[in-house]
Amino acid sequence: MFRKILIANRGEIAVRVIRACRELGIPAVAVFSEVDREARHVRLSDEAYGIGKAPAAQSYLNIERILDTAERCGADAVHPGYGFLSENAKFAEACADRGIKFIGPPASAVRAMGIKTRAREIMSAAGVPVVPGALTATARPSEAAAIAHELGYPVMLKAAAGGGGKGMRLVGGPGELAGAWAQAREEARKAFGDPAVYVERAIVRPRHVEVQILADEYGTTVHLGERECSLQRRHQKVLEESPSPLVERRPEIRGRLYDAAIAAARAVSYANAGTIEFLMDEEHRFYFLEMNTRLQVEHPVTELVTGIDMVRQQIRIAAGKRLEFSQEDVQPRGHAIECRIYAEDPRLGFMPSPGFIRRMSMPDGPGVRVDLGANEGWTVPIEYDPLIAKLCTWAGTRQEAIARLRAALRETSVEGIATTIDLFRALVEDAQFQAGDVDTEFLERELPSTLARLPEASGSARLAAMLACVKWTKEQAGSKTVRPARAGSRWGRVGRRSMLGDWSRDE
Amino acid sequence: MFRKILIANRGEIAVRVIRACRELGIPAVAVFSEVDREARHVRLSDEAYGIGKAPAAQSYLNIERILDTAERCGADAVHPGYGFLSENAKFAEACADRGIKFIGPPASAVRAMGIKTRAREIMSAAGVPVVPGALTATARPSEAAAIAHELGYPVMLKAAAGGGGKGMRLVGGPGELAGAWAQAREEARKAFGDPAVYVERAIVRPRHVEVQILADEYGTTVHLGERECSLQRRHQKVLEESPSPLVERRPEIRGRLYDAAIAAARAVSYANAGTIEFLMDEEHRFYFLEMNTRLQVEHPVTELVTGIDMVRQQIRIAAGKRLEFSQEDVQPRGHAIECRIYAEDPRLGFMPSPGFIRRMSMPDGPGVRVDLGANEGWTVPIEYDPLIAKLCTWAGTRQEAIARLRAALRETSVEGIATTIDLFRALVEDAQFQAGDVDTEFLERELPSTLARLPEASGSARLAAMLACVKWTKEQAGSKTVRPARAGSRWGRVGRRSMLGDWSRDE
Amino acid sequence: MSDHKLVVDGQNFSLRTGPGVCATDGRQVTTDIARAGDGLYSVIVDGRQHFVSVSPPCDGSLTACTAGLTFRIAVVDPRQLPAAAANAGSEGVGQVRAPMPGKVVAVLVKEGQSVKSGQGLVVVEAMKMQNEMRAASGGTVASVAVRPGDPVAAGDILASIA
Amino acid sequence: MSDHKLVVDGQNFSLRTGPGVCATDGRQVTTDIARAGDGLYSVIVDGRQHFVSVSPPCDGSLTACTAGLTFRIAVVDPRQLPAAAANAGSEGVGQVRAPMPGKVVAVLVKEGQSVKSGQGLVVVEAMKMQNEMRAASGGTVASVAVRPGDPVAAGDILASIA
Repeated sequence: MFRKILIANRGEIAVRVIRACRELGIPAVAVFSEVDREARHVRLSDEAYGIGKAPAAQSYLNIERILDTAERCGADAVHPGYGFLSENAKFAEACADRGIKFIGPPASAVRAMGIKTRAREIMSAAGVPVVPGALTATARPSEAAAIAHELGYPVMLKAAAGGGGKGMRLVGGPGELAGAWAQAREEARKAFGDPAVYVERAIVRPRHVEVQILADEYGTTVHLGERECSLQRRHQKVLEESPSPLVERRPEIRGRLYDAAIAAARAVSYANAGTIEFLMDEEHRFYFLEMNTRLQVEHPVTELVTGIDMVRQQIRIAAGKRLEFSQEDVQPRGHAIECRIYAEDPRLGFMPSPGFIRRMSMPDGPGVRVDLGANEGWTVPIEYDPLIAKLCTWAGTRQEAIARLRAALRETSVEGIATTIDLFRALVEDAQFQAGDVDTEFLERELPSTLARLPEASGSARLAAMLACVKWTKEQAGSKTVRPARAGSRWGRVGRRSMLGDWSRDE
Repeated sequence: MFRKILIANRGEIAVRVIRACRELGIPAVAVFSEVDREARHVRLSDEAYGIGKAPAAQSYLNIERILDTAERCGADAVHPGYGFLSENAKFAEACADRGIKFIGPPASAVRAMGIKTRAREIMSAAGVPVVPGALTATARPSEAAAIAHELGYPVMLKAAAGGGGKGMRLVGGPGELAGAWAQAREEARKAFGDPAVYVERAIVRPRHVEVQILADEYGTTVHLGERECSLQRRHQKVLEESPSPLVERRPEIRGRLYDAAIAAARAVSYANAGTIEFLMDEEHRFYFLEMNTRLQVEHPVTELVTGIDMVRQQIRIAAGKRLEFSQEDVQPRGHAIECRIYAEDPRLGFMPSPGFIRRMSMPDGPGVRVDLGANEGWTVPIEYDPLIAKLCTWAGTRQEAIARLRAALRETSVEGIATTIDLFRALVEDAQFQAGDVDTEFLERELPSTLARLPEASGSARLAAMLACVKWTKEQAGSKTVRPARAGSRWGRVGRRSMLGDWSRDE
Repeated sequence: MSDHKLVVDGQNFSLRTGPGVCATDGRQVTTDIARAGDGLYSVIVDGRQHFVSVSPPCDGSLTACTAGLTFRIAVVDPRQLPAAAANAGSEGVGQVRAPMPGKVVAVLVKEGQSVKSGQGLVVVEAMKMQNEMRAASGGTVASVAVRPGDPVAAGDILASIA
Repeated sequence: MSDHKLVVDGQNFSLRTGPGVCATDGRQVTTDIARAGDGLYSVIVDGRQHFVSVSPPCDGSLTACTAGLTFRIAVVDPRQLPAAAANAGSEGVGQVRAPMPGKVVAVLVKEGQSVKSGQGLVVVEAMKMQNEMRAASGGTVASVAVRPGDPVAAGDILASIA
């Protein structure tokens, strides 16, 4: 086993990996940028070292600095978490060059799956269904138009090097194609340094279903069941569950789905943890979307139903151990749901809301798992992704897991910044969500009516709130200065605004 | 189902019941004494009402006041938690008189199991093994001496009305009998208003193993496996696990143990949740100890391995529902351990340590369950029992559950009062505990050597602590006043002291 | 007894408070308020307890949280009523403010330039996402208060449209 | 540079601190301390970060917690050294103090009464448990400071033995 593991990440996932290391008896080393000195992952680590300034390029993406730190503190393995360097083949290779084990798949698998057109070719050859369309990028708009015509509109233009929603355009008809093609290329060039774009048939109202796999370095590959992640905003997941409510209703799909996932992993000689993402159309046909060659944000729902600690398995596999269980040992139990608590305001189109966390309380008790990446009295930095906590519930059935989630959300609060907590409070009351009947466009389509489902306040609670505010105001009048909230106003007056750029690829 | 449930309790168990109510869609009403106005169970309830002064007799034991509150707020059921009124047959009857459902067993079962000699008779008749000894109380010391002579020393004198270690005396030989008999009677009279005492053979180095049962009101009784609770101080549990490491090693015992538990429950026409406690001797023979006719503190370990929400089942059963699963559906998975975080100082013989909680942090993440009954910035009152939180870990194996517990304890801290956290930190390093090889006297016998196993500090951590203290002192010199800690010094200088009285019966 | 005017989530309320009682909507109830920490209150209304957390004001409103509910409450000081009303009316009409802390990555307009409703003015980046702040109505750019690279706090004025 | 004497869990340490450095045991290391809240510090020693929580003093010692470890640390002010030493020597010899807050339920001795080592003096109840406070050594009861029913705080003197 490893002597010491450096975690090249921050926030809740760094905390998650620290715990797995500690349970294996391996000291866990955190790294931090200047603004993260007091961050939760730093507080909970065994050792922590500064690696540079706030912008990620100068710290969490600084390969040399990270590997120097690993050498200096005697770490013989690095866990990349998700995002940042986790799907960077160069980083995996740089680790190998220094004799440090990269806890993840072989660089070749990372590279093969990183180029979407290449991945489509490999999957196609392995018999894994891909969305109908081109296997290679199109060099000219006329070529794209010909493919689109053959596929039938609507079609989707996608960046070959892409992911995370960037360089993607939905094209409804032939008239829109040329303009969309130019825009997608420009966006892809900016985001990935590669303008290549290819054409796929657009799946209408798709559902996102993915299969978790684990493979050891001796060719043994098992799946840990599926997850459904159809609740998204900006092509980014917001709520995930396992098992998929759709697959539960159509169990005949399940075997084929798992077989496809295992075939996909084998096709790139995969080792360690990975996820094969599929889109499912309205006729319940599924198509390979992409493979994430790393730990996923939503891995806890799989852990809750299977009882298997995935990060522990990742570390064991990287240390050259064989899988300690077989496919038959994987026996899912019950249902789990994860809510991503983002520092974003769902009422303002998921506008970021970094800032000072004045007060925070998270639920505990039966069937509740929280993976917290922030602390009360800490300032959520403006530089990184907005995930501050994950709230999961588990119960024997999906209906009970939702009831438990509703109860847990009642106990969840973050004061000082806007978060997605209220969105989840509204979602658990939504009939379509309760029925498990949502697609990846549901959230953006139905958000206003969903948010309107927030529970009403009782008159007694409102009166108590009013009395407390009168009392607070009197107390302040007694003292000298009234300090305004430190940061992160959700009430700032703005003109209309829209999202321009988008998330970089970290889920 | 019920319209509204009043929880006649406080602390972590009131919080636990509030959650079960909420998940069933039933409003949960908390009650509180004057010192508990800001308590966690009050904060998390749907409604909360004051019921009197701090001493329990004037609030949490005040049957009239509690039932008046239930009527006034429209509650049609009462959950008693554990301790307080939970095993008070008169309370169960008073509820029935007012048309309020008592969420627990029939008053007749409570009464039958409340008198230890009566319970022994019933169990004996039902074929459940009891500790060899008298089935009835002895009126004269000579009679006790005759029985003791026949059983063979050492013997145990126990209060007939008793429980919780009161009115109990170990007698090593005939010379000690008369004195011990008088003392036990006096203690029993004081504690229970009944001096009756009976004689049992003393089990040497016994282990405490108990079986959880659930029975509906239509005669269906199932067990949810066993728990081992051999780690005790003053006959009160400190750490519990499921399954029992002893029973795991001797699986041939298991079937007989479960049969005995089911027979015990059926013998008193039991309904709702109950626990049959057994002592196990060095030859692994087990003997009925007592039946707890209520929810136990340690129910979470059973919930973690079975996936069954016991409080939910309690409420369903009380509402007249049939059990929704059969014995075959109960399929335990993995191993769970519970640590009771008491406001007590293990270094001072478990001296109580109520007071102001200056800072507190609890672990979260995979396989960790916390049931918190206190808050940062809250004062643990001097009037009630010292349980402020329960920390449980679950994992696939006992060894992994211990590793996870070690990691979780590293993240657990309560500042301002002394707690048992350090005791658990030491215990997870103890070879005997790791081997699952402890009896009920282990903790008191081995405490000093166990505490000596606390992990050593690194020089770097010590230096950082020193620098922080120097900095703190400078800051204080800059400001005007130095406020001492508010309460709960663990460092108060005392002469030698001993425990005199003991716990009232609430586990 | 003292009288208070409050605006709760945009709705006006009158509240009369006295020792142990308060009245609103013509209904009088018994009350008891205890402080339970910085900005934390235990409020008993007609025997029923509520735990309320009050956060300092933003844009003149307090945030009060209780039992999973959030209220925006402005306690209006009677002496300042006309001023507050005037202020409320004047605020925000032509000003474009930063809705969150971040960094200005682009300024898309110049002073004196005429803009249409919905036209992008300034791009602010936070948490790896770029947000374009747009004009709420057409007009002329009266002033631009920021330059690319400037850090901005929530509520800072970015530009004004006259 | 400034010099400090500290007592850490009963052991004496000398510490010399200066800007960005400190020395102890003849070894010099680089340091950086940032305040992270009330009594919270981020301390970097030779590049390695430690998060330390400091609690106000009890009996003259601070409690410092870091990474699951607890230290009792007394920072000795050099100007008060003799006084502190004298105080440390005199304290607690014949005084019996309450180890925790609670309520006096019985006083077992009277002033002037002679007591043996280990004899019970006062019974204090807390959290439903009765604790008998006993004499650490034999002597005469010089004073009894409490009566049955009195509430006591941690550290309050219950009785003195001369």
